[in-house]
Amino acid sequence: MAHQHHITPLSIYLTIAATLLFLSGVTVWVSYVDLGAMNIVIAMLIATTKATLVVLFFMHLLWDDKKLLTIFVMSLMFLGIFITITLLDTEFRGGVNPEVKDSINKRAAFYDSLPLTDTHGNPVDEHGSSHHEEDEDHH
Amino acid sequence: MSHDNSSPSFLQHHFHDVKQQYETAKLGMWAFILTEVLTFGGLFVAYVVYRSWYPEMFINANLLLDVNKGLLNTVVLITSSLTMALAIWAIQKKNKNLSLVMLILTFILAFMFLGIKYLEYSHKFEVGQLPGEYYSYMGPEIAHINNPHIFFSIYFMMTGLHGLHVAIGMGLIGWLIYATAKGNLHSEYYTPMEMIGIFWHLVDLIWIYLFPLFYLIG
Amino acid sequence: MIENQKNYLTYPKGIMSWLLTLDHKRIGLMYLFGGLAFFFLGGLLALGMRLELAAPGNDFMSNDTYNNVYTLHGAIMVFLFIIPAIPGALGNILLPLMLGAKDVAFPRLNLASFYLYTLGALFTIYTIIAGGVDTGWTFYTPYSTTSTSNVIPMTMGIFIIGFSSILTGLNFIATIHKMRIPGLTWYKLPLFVWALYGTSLVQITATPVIAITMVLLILERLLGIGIFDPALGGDPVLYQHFFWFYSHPAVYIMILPAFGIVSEIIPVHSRKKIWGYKFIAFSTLSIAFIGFLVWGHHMFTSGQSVFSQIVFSFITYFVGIPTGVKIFSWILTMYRGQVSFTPPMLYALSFLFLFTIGGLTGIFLGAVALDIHLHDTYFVVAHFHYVMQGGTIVAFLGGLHHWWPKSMGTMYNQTVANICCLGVFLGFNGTFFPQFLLGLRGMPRRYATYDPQYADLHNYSSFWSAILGLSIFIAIMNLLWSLRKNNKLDPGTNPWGAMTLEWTHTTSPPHPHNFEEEPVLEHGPYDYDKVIVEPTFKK
Amino acid sequence: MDRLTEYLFPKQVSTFAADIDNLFYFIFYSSIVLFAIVVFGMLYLAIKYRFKKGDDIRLTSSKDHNNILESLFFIVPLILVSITFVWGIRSYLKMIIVPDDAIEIKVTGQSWFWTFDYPDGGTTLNEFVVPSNQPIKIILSSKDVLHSFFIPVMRSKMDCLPNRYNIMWFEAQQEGVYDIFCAEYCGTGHSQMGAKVVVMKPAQYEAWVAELGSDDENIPLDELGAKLYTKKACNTCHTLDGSALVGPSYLQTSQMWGQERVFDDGTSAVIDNNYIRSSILEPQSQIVAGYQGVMPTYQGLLNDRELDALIAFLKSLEKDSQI
Repeated sequence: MAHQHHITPLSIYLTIAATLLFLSGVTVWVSYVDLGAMNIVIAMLIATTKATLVVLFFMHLLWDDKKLLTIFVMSLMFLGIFITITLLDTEFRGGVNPEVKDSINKRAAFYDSLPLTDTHGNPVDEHGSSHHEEDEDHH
Repeated sequence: MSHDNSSPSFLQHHFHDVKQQYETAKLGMWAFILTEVLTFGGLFVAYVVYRSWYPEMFINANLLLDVNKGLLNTVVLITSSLTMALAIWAIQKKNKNLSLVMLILTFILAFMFLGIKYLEYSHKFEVGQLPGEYYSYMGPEIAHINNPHIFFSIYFMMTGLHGLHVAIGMGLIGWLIYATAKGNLHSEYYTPMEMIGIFWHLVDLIWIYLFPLFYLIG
Repeated sequence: MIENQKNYLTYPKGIMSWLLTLDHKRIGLMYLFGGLAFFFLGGLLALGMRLELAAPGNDFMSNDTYNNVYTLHGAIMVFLFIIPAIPGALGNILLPLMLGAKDVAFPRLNLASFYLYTLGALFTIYTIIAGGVDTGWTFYTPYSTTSTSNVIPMTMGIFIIGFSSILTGLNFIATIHKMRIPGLTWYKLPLFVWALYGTSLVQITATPVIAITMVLLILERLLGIGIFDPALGGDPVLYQHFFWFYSHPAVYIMILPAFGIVSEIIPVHSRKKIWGYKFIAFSTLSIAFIGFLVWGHHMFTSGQSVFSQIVFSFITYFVGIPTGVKIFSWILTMYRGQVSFTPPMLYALSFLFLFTIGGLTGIFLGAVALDIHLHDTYFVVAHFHYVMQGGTIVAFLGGLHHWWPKSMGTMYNQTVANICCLGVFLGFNGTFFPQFLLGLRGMPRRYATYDPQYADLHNYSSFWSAILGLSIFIAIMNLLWSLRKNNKLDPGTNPWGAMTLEWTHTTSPPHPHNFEEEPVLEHGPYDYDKVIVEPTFKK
Repeated sequence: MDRLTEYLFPKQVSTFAADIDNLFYFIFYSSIVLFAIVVFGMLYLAIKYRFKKGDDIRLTSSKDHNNILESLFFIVPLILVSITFVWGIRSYLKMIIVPDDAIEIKVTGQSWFWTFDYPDGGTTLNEFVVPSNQPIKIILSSKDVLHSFFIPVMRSKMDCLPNRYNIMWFEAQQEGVYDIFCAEYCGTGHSQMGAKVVVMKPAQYEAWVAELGSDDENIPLDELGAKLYTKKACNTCHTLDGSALVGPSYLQTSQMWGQERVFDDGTSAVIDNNYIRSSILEPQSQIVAGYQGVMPTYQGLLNDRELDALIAFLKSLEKDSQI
């Protein structure tokens, strides 16, 4: 019976939660600053920092058997493999014959029969006035 | 290894001791977390591929989402992660009542999360921002963009699968409340609470990525 | 003696004690008989196909019927027989015994896994009754999103069986890590356990992806989500990435346990320490890992980027090398041993012959330029049958013959078993070798009718398939016939003189709790150079 | 070697066919050597060390490794697969880099026939006419599901995707008529989705292109119809002998001329010129009971005279069958 669990101090839980909330605020704020391609990188960096905190402290992996951390890292590695290798195809199409890169029809056919709507989803006619009718069934 | 003569009631017959049972459960749980990550992984791949193909479409469709509700849900979910962690901390400290309070709080927060999601969803259903062929929203800000229904397909699938996990988590937390109240879980044996806790933090973890990926595209 | 002996087959009694059992051996047996039933069904479908293909025209079935038959043959064999058969049946029965454990880590999960398998099987049966499904087991979009056949029930079934597979996998991983008896360190594990470990890793990492892919496919049909359907802006090649990210590693879910079985049979029946234990163990893991990086070689003509083609072709060859090392190790195991030509050994030798052909023909398909000619022809059909049937199923039959006395406590007629093994070997080569030639000459696969120039080879293939089918049928009937009354072996039987825990420390059939006392490890699994274990065989 | 090639492979017609066959032989002979080592090694060891009746069960050798042998297992296959890989990629690059002077022909797969659009505007169905000794660039696409355009004699194959193009090319070196197959499963008519590639001398090809679409003016209607019946791939789904394939047989329709035909929605119509015309141009509007409505529209693929010709041909069948 002599098997002791590590008990995380309360202060750690509270600090981590506060940091997570703070970082959530930061990520929203940063998204309104236009940094071009860096926006997504920063958003992902913040998300990954948050995720790391959750995994190490809330999910206790910092103190647990390192085997468990290995399993978790493995899941990320396989996900990484899946994403990377799929992108090797989708990003590099048309490298030799450019014709094969893009789709032929840019827009799915069902859009042709969709009426323009206002911001409430109600159909508008050419002059921009909305009809307040029941939503049409498009099928 | 000798068998414990006074083996506790929660020790299953095929284990030597409590330590072995605990470590086995934890290993199994993490293997399950791995499968969860890869289940969501498939959808992440779809997201990455389509976002890199149609960045314009993603940016324009993203503007139709409600950042405030998304942020509110982030706060709710992080708080519920904290209360879940505190429930375990409390039971480790032999404080059953505090643990119960924390579990109930977690349950309520989970319910709030789903409530906010419901408000978001019902608004989108009303205006026709639906997944796939059911998409019909052609408002002025999006009408010139090709195939926004793909964004909404991925959005609904990912948040829907995540919401399903929240709902399952609520069921499990409900069971924890019952088991703790009955005294089946206590400072000597709270493995189920720890396992469900790990599951619940995973739900939080996935939302941490979903939030910026859908609501905060530049 | 026999009457006093409690064993898992007879104790406890009653149908409910089977249906609600948490005993891994009983669950394994239920898996075995479920799997064999589907093997029979899939086999009948295969013979139906060969009958249709014996002559060029629509002589036996219409195009639509043929399309249903080949789809169901593929789906049943892959998802309902080969994937669950070895881990679910033999793995379940043997794993805890080999580890000296009383049960798997999570017995309830194990039962749940079996019932998920049953539920998935019911979906498949429903699909058959409702009129079949005609998309091929690969469900390529957009055919699968527009087909009017029962795509949704079948994919639903696969989704559910996927979860069964995941639960088995994570159960085995926890079992192997945590349920070993003291002293049974990683390098003292039987190689079958290593193989199951590799298999389980693949199961838990790859299977979630097929689950989500099937969900996406179902949603594509129901809602038109536009991820895979080109008419809605989706990309059919992306579907193929999703599908093969699972289905290529799934090939290793199917073949790794077969490697494990062969690694058990050869040392035991050669009474010789296995050659290169660590090589075999680690090549299992490296094959499992590399298997995740090569799925795109199923897509060399699909229109993926040239860069992908090159990368996938390159990595594909790295699967070949550890596999080659394994084959040489198995052969060298016999060096200075005492080789007995028992039925399991004959199956293992057939495996070596057939699997080597299967593996070598994979090299042809890995070369992009050559694959473009061979892709989607009968060359591919022959190749994967040499791997799946010549490899996995032959090894499975070998394993079944090897552990039959252990798990059932009876001995089959060994002469009949040897003749059947020969029949399987000849019938198999007769059926599938001509298909390599058909493929080289350009015969595409999935054809119900074909150009008369291919008639001779098809006819030949159909003729031998009858012999193959009959041999497997008699081999299994021979096993079942041994279960007749008054044919019990002495519980102490160890007919092959094996020295893994399941043979040396428990009865045949085993005790309901596996071991009456916790076993104490005395020697490694293949210490034929240190310990003599006399074969015992008494009625 | 040549006789073996003749036995194993279809003819080598394209410029890269010989190279690919040689790659095959390289792997083939290496494999045979490796396979022989495996099988003879296995049989030799199994028989030499067999357990004979009367032998004692004894402790056996503890030999379980040999570093030199094991490094050979790594190095030899590694060398072989490296050669294979490089060869495979080099040949592949030749197969996808299209020469600049290639003629562009659009190939469209549709359930279950092939349409070929030539650069000067002509179109053929299921008959792919190309000049010899001239690179042909093929732009592939599909109108419905996946198909795969496979010409065994050219050692070339590529999937046809809906809504996206794929490219392949070849240069034929020998005149003749060769098979084209669909290699990607596409439903009921998949095994009938064949076509022919006709390789002509360049001069002949020029004449053929010039004539394309203009040779039909002077022949009688029913003969033109008979020609169109195969040329436009009607024969993939409709027989002339009364047996049902994917669609109803022409003979049966011919015999029912002037009678009512029942459709799957319960309605019916009299079989006459107008009915036949609309069932070719709008096949989905009336589906004969007992069949699946899988026929594509021929709108734009047949002109008025050609439609009349097909009708005349169909009507003539009944007469012929009575003789």
